[in-house]
Amino acid sequence: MTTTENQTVPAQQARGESPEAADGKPDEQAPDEVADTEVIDDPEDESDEAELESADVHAEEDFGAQEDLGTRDGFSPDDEVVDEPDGPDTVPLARRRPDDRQPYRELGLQDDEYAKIRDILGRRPTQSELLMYSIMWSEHCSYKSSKVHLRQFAEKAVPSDRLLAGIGENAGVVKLSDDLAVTFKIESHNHPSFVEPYQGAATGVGGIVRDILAMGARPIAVMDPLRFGAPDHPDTSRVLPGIVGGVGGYGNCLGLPNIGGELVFDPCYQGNPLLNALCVGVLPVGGLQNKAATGPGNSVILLGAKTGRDGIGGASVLASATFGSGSEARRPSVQVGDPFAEKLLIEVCLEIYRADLVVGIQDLGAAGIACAVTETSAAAGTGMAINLDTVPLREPSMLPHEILASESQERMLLIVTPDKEHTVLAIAERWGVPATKIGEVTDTGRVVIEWHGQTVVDVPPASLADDGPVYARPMREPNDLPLMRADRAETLPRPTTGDELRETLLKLVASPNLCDKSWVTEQYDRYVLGNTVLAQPEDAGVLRIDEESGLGVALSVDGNGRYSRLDPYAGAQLALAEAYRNVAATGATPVAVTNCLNFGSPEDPQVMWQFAEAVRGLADGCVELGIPVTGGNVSFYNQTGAVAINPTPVVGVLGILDDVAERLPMGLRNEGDVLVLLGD
Amino acid sequence: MARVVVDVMLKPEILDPQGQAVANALPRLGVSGVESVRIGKRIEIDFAGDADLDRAREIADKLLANPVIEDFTVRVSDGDA
Amino acid sequence: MARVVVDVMLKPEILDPQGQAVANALPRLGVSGVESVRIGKRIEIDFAGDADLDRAREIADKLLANPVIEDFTVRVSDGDA
Amino acid sequence: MRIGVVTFPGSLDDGDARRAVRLSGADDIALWHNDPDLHQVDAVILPGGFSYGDYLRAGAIARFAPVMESIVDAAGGGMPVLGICNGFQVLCEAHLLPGALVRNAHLHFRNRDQMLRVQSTTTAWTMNFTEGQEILIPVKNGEGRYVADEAVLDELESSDRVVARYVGGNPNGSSRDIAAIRNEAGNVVGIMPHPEHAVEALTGPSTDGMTFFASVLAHLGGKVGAEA
Ligand SMILES: Nc1ncnc2c1ncn2[C@@H]1O[C@H](COP(=O)(O)OP(=O)(O)O)[C@@H](O)[C@H]1O
Repeated sequence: MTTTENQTVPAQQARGESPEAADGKPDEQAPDEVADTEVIDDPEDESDEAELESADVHAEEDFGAQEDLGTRDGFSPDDEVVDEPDGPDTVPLARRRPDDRQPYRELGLQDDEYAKIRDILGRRPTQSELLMYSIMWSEHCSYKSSKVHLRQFAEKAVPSDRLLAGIGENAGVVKLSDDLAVTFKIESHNHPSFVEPYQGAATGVGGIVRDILAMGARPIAVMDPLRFGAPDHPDTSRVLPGIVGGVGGYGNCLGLPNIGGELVFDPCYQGNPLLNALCVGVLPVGGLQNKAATGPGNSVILLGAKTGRDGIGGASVLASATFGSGSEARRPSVQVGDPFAEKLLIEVCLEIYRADLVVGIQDLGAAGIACAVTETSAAAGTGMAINLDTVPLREPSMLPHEILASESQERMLLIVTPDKEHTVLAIAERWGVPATKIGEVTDTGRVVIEWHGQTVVDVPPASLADDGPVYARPMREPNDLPLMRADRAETLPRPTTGDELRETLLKLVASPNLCDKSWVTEQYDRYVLGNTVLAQPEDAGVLRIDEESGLGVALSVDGNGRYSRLDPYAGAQLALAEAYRNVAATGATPVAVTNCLNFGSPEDPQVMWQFAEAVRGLADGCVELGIPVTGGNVSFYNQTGAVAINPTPVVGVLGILDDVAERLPMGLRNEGDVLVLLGD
Repeated sequence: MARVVVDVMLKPEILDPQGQAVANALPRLGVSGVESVRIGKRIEIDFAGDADLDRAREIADKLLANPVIEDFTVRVSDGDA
Repeated sequence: MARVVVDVMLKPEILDPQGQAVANALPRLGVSGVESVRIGKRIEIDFAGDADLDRAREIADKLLANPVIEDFTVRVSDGDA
Repeated sequence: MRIGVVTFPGSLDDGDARRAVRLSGADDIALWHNDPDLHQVDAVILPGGFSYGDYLRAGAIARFAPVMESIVDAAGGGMPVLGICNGFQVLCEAHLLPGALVRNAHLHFRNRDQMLRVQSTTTAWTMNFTEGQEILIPVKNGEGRYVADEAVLDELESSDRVVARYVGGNPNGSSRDIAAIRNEAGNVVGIMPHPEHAVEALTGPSTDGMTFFASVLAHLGGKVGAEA
């Protein structure tokens, strides 16, 4: 649907609870084939179970609330049905005209999903509500196909006393010392980067940076694992310079050093390049922020750029489907990044954190305001009253559903107590960043949104944020796998003479996947902030965090789609092992894992099998190494027509160095040093 | 020799950070009364022979503008600039 | 509302690598007969009231163009683009 | 000794410049773009970054910041001013230095460790170098190609105002390999590469950048001594 992928994994989703499960209802989509595969093994330890139980209670509460709503909001058949001219759909209208045809399929919702929405609301959704559900319940916002697998990360996670926040938050947070913590995460922005490489990549970096910022951290570095098609394909010369330019253009302008990444060419990425971006940030241990909109009466403040018609693909479906105006040009689903605005946004947020002025904060990514207001109120179990007329717009003619779904970049949602509102607005003003109160936290348990004096949205927020559909999709080992596996490397001719060896070596050195990467890395600033201890061409980036003690972190991102194609379970573990080794080789102790899972369509059972295997492999590998997965991102539908990319789990590992002065660079240092080969 | 001018502007609904930065700077120069500033590209293509509008259009479409976010116009230079 | 267009081009003696890059790419698109390509900026200034050419010229001179490297022209938009 | 570092919205290397100042033994004073008060500093650094996003033209908007009026005045009175990268661009836009910095000839942002030859040691910021000394400091810019008309370039050369040149490859297509220039008096210097990123062995390719900061302290110390 929408092409933005910077969403977060709500706690419940990542743990894999689903309302269906809590309710004891069988999953309607339960596939026959899933039974044949041994995907979901659940070695739950006691602490995890406790967590699950409390979450179940939460889910039940939500259901109770929904039943009440049913009666409260149920439309009465006696209501007068009035034909009104085309215009924004309102809640009263939805009650009066229950049978309006709605373009839910065009918005990507299934019949049963639409029925569930009507059930939750006790009426048909308004246009705005329909759009909100369609986006929030989409694959990339709701993780509906991946949830059941991702919960292994939490279930199998080895306990760690360093973890201040794990899966379910915007990003995992790792304690470095009594005072300092770091947070890091990878995200994808694959599809937009194909459509408009420069802006797609730029806004991909912008999105992950805001995730890190939302945790209370100052972003301090980025990394960019990239995948492209064949180097000599004409379209690669459009996509590659654009993506690299966008990563550099945005990151450099934000003042974030780029400390590593990957550059891989393979024809399978021709129509579907991968732009994954990692950001790492540092925060005081006591400065962790969260997204819960607690405290009825608190102000809801929109901070940052004006809202425009960016990335609202869904809104254009509504426009053409319900207003029947075929003339309405399809809105571009591409957003343009403004790194300068983001730089200012960062400074404002950090100043606000330092003065302890916010109760809750959330970045705006996919589904913009719709997502931020429902996620923040769902996280707190509160409600919200929002007035869309107060939202600063780039185009005054925007309709309510467009305002709600807009993916305009460089915005944050703040929850602030009324006594601090003035100070927050003053700080924003000092940096020249727009900040506007758009509503209040309420105790109603409903998000109610008004536009031009009419109620256009009235929903229980958890139904969008947490209680989306969950699928255990059918899975099947790819047909061609046995054949591929039978075609073993041992059967290839080996170089036997010196000349042949020379030939092989030259071939390797010249191959685009192994050759010098400086054409790319030179476009990135690795010096800014003055704490980069290692960056390219090293295997891991190393950052100094504390100038006095020398405390620092090492980071590496790795992945290998070809290995994963042959064996996704082992492929994910190899990616993990490589990143772990790269970090360890600097002298750092690896402590935490993030990941970005780039796969084809989850509706293809063979892709779903690859996905399940990769997740299982990564989760098991983390148990083996004794470090937890703290967060990540799933990107499905990476395919051209029916052909999926190689399954590409990209794994990031973070390690700690007590003193970065002790780091080990990879170059040979002194003449006479002894070389030792470790392992086999 | 003939000159064709291609103007490439961001579509009206697309954010223009450059224009915005300039608009915000104007009050500091003592300039008021400006409602908005948009910044795009002006491209001058000099043909050896006659001005070839179709060719220029093709160049604009393939190389100079990304139709996803930008609109362009093509015209023979009338010496306006 | 009235629109003034400011066109800013690099002075002819200053190398325009962007224009050159486009010119060099043309043969690959099968386009020949282009002698040169220059890329500059087109800036649209919308005034709340009447188009104020003097004011626009002042803005261009102080801010939009750097006279060391660029020339500019200012005109009221005739809807040409 | 008090050395001010200006923060414009979009400045990025301001913290690094302040660190370098501290490491040189001076007090680092943060100056704010909107505040014309220079807070009794003895010298000013305009740091690297993308002031105001550098969207129109690098340095074009920053030139109009209130702090710049004070700096232009102070520079006229002999105060040492160093513009690094974006700061160099601002100095040119503010006409404290001649010429302009335009888009790199290869059209890309480029970050590499760069050899420079110091040509002029008669400036407040380079007096501790020896003439012809080769140093290694990072360069990183997208609009770092120095241009000026031939007459200006000739004049810069003949009056010893080319402070440093790129050696071992020109990273951006700068005219006559120019990496840094000075004004006539020698108190104002603009440099494209980043001395503040070469002040610690741990994080930089060398510590050659330190000499710029040591120079200005020597210059100021000498002046204070002379006045006393
Ligand atoms: N897209 C990229 N962004 C930033 N750094 C990159 C990127 N691609 C490669 N690098 C860096 O270039 C260096 C060489 O990369 P690579 O050859 O992939 O290393 P290796 O094969 O040893 O993992 C590494 O330091 C890596 O982090």
